[in-house]
Amino acid sequence: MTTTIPQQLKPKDFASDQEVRWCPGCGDYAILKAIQKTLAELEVAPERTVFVSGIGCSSRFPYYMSTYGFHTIHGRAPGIATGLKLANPDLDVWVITGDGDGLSIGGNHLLHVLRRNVDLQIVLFNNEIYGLTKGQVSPTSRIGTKSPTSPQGSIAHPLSPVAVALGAGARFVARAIDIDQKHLIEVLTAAHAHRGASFVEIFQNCPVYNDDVFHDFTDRANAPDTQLHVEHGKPLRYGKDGNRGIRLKPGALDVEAVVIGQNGITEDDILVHDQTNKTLAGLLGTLRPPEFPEVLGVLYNDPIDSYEMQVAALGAAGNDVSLNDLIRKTRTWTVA
Amino acid sequence: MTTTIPQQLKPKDFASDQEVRWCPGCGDYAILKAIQKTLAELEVAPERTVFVSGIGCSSRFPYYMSTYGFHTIHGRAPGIATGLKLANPDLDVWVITGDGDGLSIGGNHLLHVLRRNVDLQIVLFNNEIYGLTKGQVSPTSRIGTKSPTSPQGSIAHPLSPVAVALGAGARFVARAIDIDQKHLIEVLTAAHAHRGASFVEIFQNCPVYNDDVFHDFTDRANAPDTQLHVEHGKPLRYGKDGNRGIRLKPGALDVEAVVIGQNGITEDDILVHDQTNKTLAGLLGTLRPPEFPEVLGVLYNDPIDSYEMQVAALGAAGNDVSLNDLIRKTRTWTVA
Amino acid sequence: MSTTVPKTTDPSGSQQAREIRESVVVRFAGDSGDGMQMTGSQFTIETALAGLDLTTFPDYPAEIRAPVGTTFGVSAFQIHFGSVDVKTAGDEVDVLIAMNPAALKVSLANLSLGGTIVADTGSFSERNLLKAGYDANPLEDDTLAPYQVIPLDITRLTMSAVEGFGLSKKEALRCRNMWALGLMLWMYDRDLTATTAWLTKKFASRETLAQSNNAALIAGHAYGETAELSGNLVGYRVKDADLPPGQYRTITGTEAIVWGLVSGLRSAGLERLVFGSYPITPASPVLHALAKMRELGVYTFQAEDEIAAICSAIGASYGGALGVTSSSGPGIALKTEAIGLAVSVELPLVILNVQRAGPSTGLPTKTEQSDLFQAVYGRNGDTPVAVLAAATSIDCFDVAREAVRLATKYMTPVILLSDGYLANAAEPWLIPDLDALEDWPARQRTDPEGFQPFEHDPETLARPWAVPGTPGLMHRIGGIEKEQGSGHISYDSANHQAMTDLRVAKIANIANDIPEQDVALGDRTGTLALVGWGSTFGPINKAVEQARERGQSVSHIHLRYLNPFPANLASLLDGFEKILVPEMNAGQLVTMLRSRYLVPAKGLNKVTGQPFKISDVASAIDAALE
Amino acid sequence: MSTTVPKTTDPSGSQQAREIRESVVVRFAGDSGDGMQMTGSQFTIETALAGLDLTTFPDYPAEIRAPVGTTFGVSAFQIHFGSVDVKTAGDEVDVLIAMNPAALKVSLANLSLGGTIVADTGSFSERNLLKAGYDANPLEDDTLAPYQVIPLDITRLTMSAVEGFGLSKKEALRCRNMWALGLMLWMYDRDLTATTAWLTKKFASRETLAQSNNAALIAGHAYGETAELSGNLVGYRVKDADLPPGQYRTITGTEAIVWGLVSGLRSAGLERLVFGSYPITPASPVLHALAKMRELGVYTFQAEDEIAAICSAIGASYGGALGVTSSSGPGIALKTEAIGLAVSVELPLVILNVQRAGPSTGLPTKTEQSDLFQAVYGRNGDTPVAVLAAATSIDCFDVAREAVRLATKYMTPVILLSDGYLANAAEPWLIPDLDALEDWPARQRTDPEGFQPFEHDPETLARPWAVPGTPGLMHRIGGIEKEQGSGHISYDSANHQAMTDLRVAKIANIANDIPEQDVALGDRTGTLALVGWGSTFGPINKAVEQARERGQSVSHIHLRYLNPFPANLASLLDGFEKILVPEMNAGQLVTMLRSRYLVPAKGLNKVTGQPFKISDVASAIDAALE
Ligand SMILES: Cc1ncc(C[n+]2csc(CCOP(=O)(O)OP(=O)(O)O)c2C)c(N)n1
Ligand SMILES: Cc1ncc(C[n+]2csc(CCOP(=O)(O)OP(=O)(O)O)c2C)c(N)n1
Ligand code: SF4
Ligand code: SF4
Ligand SMILES: [Mg+2]
Ligand SMILES: [Mg+2]
Repeated sequence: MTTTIPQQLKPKDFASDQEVRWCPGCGDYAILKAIQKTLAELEVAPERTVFVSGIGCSSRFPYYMSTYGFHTIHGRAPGIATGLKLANPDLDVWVITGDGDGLSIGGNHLLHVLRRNVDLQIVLFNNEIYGLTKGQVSPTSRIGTKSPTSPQGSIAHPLSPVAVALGAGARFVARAIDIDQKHLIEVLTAAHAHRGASFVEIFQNCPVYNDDVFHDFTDRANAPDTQLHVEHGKPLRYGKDGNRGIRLKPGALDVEAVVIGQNGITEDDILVHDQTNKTLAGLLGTLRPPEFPEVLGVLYNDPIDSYEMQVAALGAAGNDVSLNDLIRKTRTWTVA
Repeated sequence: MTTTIPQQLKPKDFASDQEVRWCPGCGDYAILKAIQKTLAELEVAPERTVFVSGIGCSSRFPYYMSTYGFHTIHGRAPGIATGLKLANPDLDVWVITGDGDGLSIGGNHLLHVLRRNVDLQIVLFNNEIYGLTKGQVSPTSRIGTKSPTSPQGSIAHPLSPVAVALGAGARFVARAIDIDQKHLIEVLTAAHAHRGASFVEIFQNCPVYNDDVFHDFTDRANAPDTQLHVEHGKPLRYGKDGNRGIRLKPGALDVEAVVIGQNGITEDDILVHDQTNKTLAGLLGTLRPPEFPEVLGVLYNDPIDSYEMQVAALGAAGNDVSLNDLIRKTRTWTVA
Repeated sequence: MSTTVPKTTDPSGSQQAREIRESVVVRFAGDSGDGMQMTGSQFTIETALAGLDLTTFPDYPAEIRAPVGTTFGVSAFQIHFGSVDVKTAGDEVDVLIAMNPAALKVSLANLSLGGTIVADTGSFSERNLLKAGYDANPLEDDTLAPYQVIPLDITRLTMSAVEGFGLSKKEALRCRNMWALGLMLWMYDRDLTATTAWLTKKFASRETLAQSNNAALIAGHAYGETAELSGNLVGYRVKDADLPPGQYRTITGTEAIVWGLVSGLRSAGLERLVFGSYPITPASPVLHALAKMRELGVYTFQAEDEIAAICSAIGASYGGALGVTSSSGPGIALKTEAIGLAVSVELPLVILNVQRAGPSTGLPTKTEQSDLFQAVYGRNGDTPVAVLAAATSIDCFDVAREAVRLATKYMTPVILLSDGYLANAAEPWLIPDLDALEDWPARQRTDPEGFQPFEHDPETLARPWAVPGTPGLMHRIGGIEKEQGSGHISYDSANHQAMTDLRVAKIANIANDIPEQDVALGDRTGTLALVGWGSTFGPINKAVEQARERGQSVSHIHLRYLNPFPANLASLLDGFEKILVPEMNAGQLVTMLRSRYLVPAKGLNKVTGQPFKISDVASAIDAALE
Repeated sequence: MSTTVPKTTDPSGSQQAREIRESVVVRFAGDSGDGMQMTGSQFTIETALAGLDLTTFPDYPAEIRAPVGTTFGVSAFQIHFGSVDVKTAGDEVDVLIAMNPAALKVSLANLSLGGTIVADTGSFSERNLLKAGYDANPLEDDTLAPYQVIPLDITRLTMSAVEGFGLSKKEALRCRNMWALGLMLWMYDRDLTATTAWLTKKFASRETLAQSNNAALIAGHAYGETAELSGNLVGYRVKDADLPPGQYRTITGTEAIVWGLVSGLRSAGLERLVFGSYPITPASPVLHALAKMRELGVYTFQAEDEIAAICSAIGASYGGALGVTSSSGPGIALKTEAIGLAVSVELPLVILNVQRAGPSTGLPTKTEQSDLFQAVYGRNGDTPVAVLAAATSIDCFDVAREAVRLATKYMTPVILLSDGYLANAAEPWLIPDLDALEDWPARQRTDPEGFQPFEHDPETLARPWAVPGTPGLMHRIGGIEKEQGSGHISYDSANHQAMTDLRVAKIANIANDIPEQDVALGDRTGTLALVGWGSTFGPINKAVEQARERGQSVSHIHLRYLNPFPANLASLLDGFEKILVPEMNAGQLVTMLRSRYLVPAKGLNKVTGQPFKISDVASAIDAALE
């Protein structure tokens, strides 16, 4: 396929002509901006780019992009996206989903698209609530969350999107915050570069139904002490003064938060991030403030052949295959 | 509820009058026997015991028990079982499922019943194939598995039931082999004792469509070297001579197989099984022969309040609640 | 909190001059943030307290919180009230309160020619006009020539009324709705007492807000009185309706379903109702309401999807509780496989479908009744279930009870059809004595003697409800065909025929246990019968009433039972020369009637996401009788 | 591998004495392990090679591998062959080969009075009799008095025939089926050459097995010859049928669907067919067959469930490939929400339903046609799709092609109904020249000029197929209602009405693009019309043929198009006084015909998991004409 990019597109060139209809202050706006910027920076061809979504506030996303877009049905975007890539593996396909869309009704499809490693960027907007249907608890809502369906507080234990993705066998798992544009774009860029299914959880604020549920680590004032941005090969350090870090708990399969210079801890004690260590990714995914920082960035990135590559390896259509021959490749007889 | 057990029931008292219709040599027979034995040993009341299953060879299970039983539809047993427990939390409910039923069409329900921690014993018969529909690959089938739907060999990466269960937040995860009756009964007994959702994967041989797919560790001759039976608080040792074991890889979040007496390894180096360490459970679940033994037994067991307990804590029906009063607890007016 | 309404209001001083109206439709429209729902509800209460009949319909925006001032952010509340039987939310709006240009813009289509517009000129800024898509100010050109426009700077009037309470500008502006309410209460000669009391309670923790809102309310009311005296405004009087005496409340279809289910649970003598559901517009509010009813034995379960939701309900019924599930069209689609299971294992189950406009995601916030085919025919195999539909918000109560009765008596799934209109529309309801309603205790088997799980009662054709936990009744059930009697798996040909016949006969037999079909209005024979179902009741009934007043030979037949049809429906239809079936779909009941009775029924079909207007039906009657 | 069949077989020596038969039904029945399917297939080949018309039907056990000797482990293969047009697998069995007591037991019900039983006495051990549930040996009491029993110790005869090949006992016993085949080939005067060649090829890697099986085959054949000479056995002769000349193969419904789809793909000029499916009986074999066709551009995808399966097909069609999905009733139920999406976004999609007996899990291995309602009505909203059904195994080819044509031309889902009977039944097929079939290239939009994603072609009412990857056509689609033309989300009332009308009209309009309905047999007017659809074609057609021979005024109308109906169907039905609709369900097409045409059609309904017998239909014809 030949694609001509007549001129370099700007982020706004990736915006469609449709009025954006999220609530004022919704975190989705920031994500929209970040994705438009990412696409512009990556210089992708809009006609080869497709956004496929389910149903939810987050899933309205495709309408606001000037690329191809398919707003499908609740939870089913992964199936649609898989079929699309089987029809045309050359397309660059993003799946946009929410915590309800992707982990409640669509949990199974997420599981399977990840295990199959279909080459997609799967972006889950996690606001820990059902926005579109007016504020019911979602599978990521915390115990005790009050909502129309849990007036006494939610009792079901929340799922960790990262744990689910790793449990499904995902090969790329990352995490970012809606309002941290720079970091979000870095993460999305890494996700795009990964061949195979890339899973990105974005903490997204829903000011209407679950305002500031992430404030313990998204609050900018405390961010240095409550966020740890991982980088492959770099020590797991954070803190206003850069002297805090994560180290292996001696003799145990566990980690702990430490301060360099305290209790004899030195720089060398700090664990170095290895994005190919799944056990580490799993552990980092469970750390929560205040005891730990919230760990953000590419937790796991260990690519293997994508589904598309495997499918292609099974062979393609032969140009010279005659149906007339093939249909006769069985016991036949001729009546004279 | 008062329950009278007139006399101690024997395993065969838990067998129904229906002719068992699995293929000769199917691993399901051994599991049936083990469960009947377990129930007899536990002296459960048959009228309080219910087996709920989906669809598959494995899911025919309830028909062969003299307890209550519900053979439902494909993949949906967890939903039915949850409703059943909401109706009557006193029932002792087992969910029987297969790798297709529980991890393909029913994957999402499994995820959610585990995260909710509904007090059920969920037993997944994993034969890494669809038995009932004549041998297609399942989500646990290995890459390269040839089947009617994968004539060139399967390309999708298999799910690990243990990884999925842990990813979902399961609080009890165990593994056993169909033909190892003694160990299987131990595991089932522990699952039964656990309040909350207990997940048990049983490696089950399907001689017709996937014969001996587990032979690398189920082969009795090599079992001591290829199986490690974990016990909480006991070192992770195995091997014909009992001198093999698992230790932490120094300085890394990983484990390795070692031999006591070689390379300076002593008994003290061997990791002690901690069934409350989820990271350890996750790692043990990934170990595979020949480099490692297959780890069997209760990998993880860290109980918290069950769904039923949480539901009960929200309050019960009041005997003295008057509908007539309640329906008038709003703005009313009287026309004279 | 109950107030007694005197049977007649004595006209006081100024009222004597007022114009008399039989019924009026008022629509409060503003931005989502303008508090129109609250305003409308409060106007409703005052209207109800005055002894009028009424129907209300809130019209929410599809968006959660659309940007301020946009047309898609308009939230409206419509009330139709009168001294006569009020059965619809009104064909056309008589009085429109437009709190901003966008509200004016989207509401004009439904305003009657010559209708009144009260517009807050203070909000008609250039910016707001632009957002609403107006090039020029419609208050200043002849756009509104066909209407009576009352331009009032409600913004300024409110600001000055609340001056001195120390409110922020935002808080002060939020009182505009109370000013408007005060004016409308004056216009229809209503009391303010209840509203003042309500404000006090509502803002109990912030007294200033209570006081300032009340000040705005009074200011609006006072403005009316002054303007009336000066001849600038006209007040109206609507006499009270002749409502039967007793205690009333307003009730929406959602509330009526909830109370009907809970009351049905009691009548069936069951302890638990397990409600497995998954949120979806417009069905979720039923789940929300039931979630607060644990003390009545209600256990709600927000499942991971609609399939798990219905399965939990089936599991609950298996366990001896009343299993109920709810959704709207797309979610019901997902439940159809499991409905088949419930039919096959013969367990009670109530399935509520609050219909919305389709196909697919369609128009989630708009009403339609296009899931009748799905309810009656939408399953694999020969899989009959009972199907009922509610006619009005109040009717939802009875129909929900009836669904529980049939499900438990016949051991069958029952589909209960409501829709987005009924869910939200409110009516005044003469509250029945719930303790005096008929009981029909569900029978659960306990006797092991001769127990056969699939032996059917000769009268009801129901199998015994044998619940896990019961000693001596252990048995296995499943979705594979079962041998009659034993319930064992059976691949036998004759047995499958017999079981299929039994399932068909069981549902058909319900026709003998339901009331004979009567006309809702008119004679039992005549030229034309309008046959309806569901929420079209109001407009059809009114249109027939009006036609009959004009001397047309037309009757209204309204079906609550859609499967099976009442036993006498054939003969009733026989009495009419023509049959017209108005439906908010492309023609579903009409198809069923034609196939069943071979009557040349014709459809009157409207699929706009909006209820029928009385005039839509009236024109169709005229055309049919031509 | 092709063999030429001489137009007439010259009767040779012994054949002259043979009794002549027009058509015969033979049933091979034995344990699952006895190789009955293979035996039957080979008998079929020899029969086809002899120039006869035939229909075969394999009858597998529901269990995967039931315990040896049990009735539920019986596997049978039935073949109906004749010199005349053979259209069913046969009402009754003329000759039953029973390889063990269980096989005898389950097959007796269908054996004609006076029919022949060849029983292997060697397998009638006490143990086997017990397993089959016989108290006494039926060969030794008068159980079989109504039949002609030929007891033969096939076990012993086989053992001695293969002596000397050094086989294990198990291997030797496995040759019993070849002995029985040899005998039957003798009985119907068939050649052994093809079978010998096939054995050689099959056991190419184990020559002893080839030789021993061949020895058993020859021994069985020789046994017949000897016994005939001694007068103990009679041979028959069935003349060849007058089949049109050309190259033939046998084809099952499954195979015909597969080839129809692939051929349709070519005719549509598309490169890829994406087949998203999830295994389910009896639909899986289509997936299995397509999984081997990558070289033809077929991409199969075994999804995690039926929902993902159909979604992958929709995604593929969106991406410009031909999206196809398949299942059976319970799986189709799960797809209904997504079918609604495909209707709403107007994408091509073929949905294959290989029906099985329901409701719920039902009888997965038995046939039924009870998913017609589901196909036509089984969705939320007003959501019309095209529905086609195949009449015979061969017809599956044409119908599959037609489904592809309609889906791509009209941008619509098309439901294709087959069933468990058709899937497995085989017929001889005069292979068409696939390159000579009509092409109807699908049009995909590439021109950005004036592109509007929801602008509909005035003739077909199809929207443009604009595929991601195409420069300049970027647009967004979804399941929310779309504005006509632009495709933007639209909550507008009039637009929703227009779009609903358009969707209805688009499907209705297909009636103008399909052949006029003709009678399948008989006059175009008369007393009685039998109207059928799907796999009931054979028995209805034969029953009508026989009735007409008896002088009854009856015609056969067979519908391929179930939605929309052919445009002239009304007038065709008008020509008959009575209409009878035989269906393997509780009355579905009959309901549709009654509502559409207001004709007093009556149903003839059979729900036993078994196809109609010609005699079932014949009696109903008699009753209708009484
Ligand atoms: C089959 C079906 N069931 C339910 C719904 C209703 N529904 C729409 S969005 C949604 C939840 C959305 O939550 P999430 O994915 O977290 O998205 P958010 O709105 O929070 O961005 C639900 C339940 C639907 N549209 N379709
Ligand atoms: C809705 C639906 N889809 C598909 C099927 C067909 N089906 C029955 S069992 C099965 C797979 C069973 O595999 P597994 O759970 O591994 O059980 P096993 O037979 O191997 O024990 C499938 C696909 C069905 N019964 N229902
Ligand atoms: S409801 Fe929440 S998530 Fe949805 S648009 Fe509004 S703020 Fe955003
Ligand atoms: S097919 Fe496999 S799993 Fe099923 S009964 Fe037979 S041996 Fe067991
Ligand atoms: Mg959300
Ligand atoms: Mg399996």
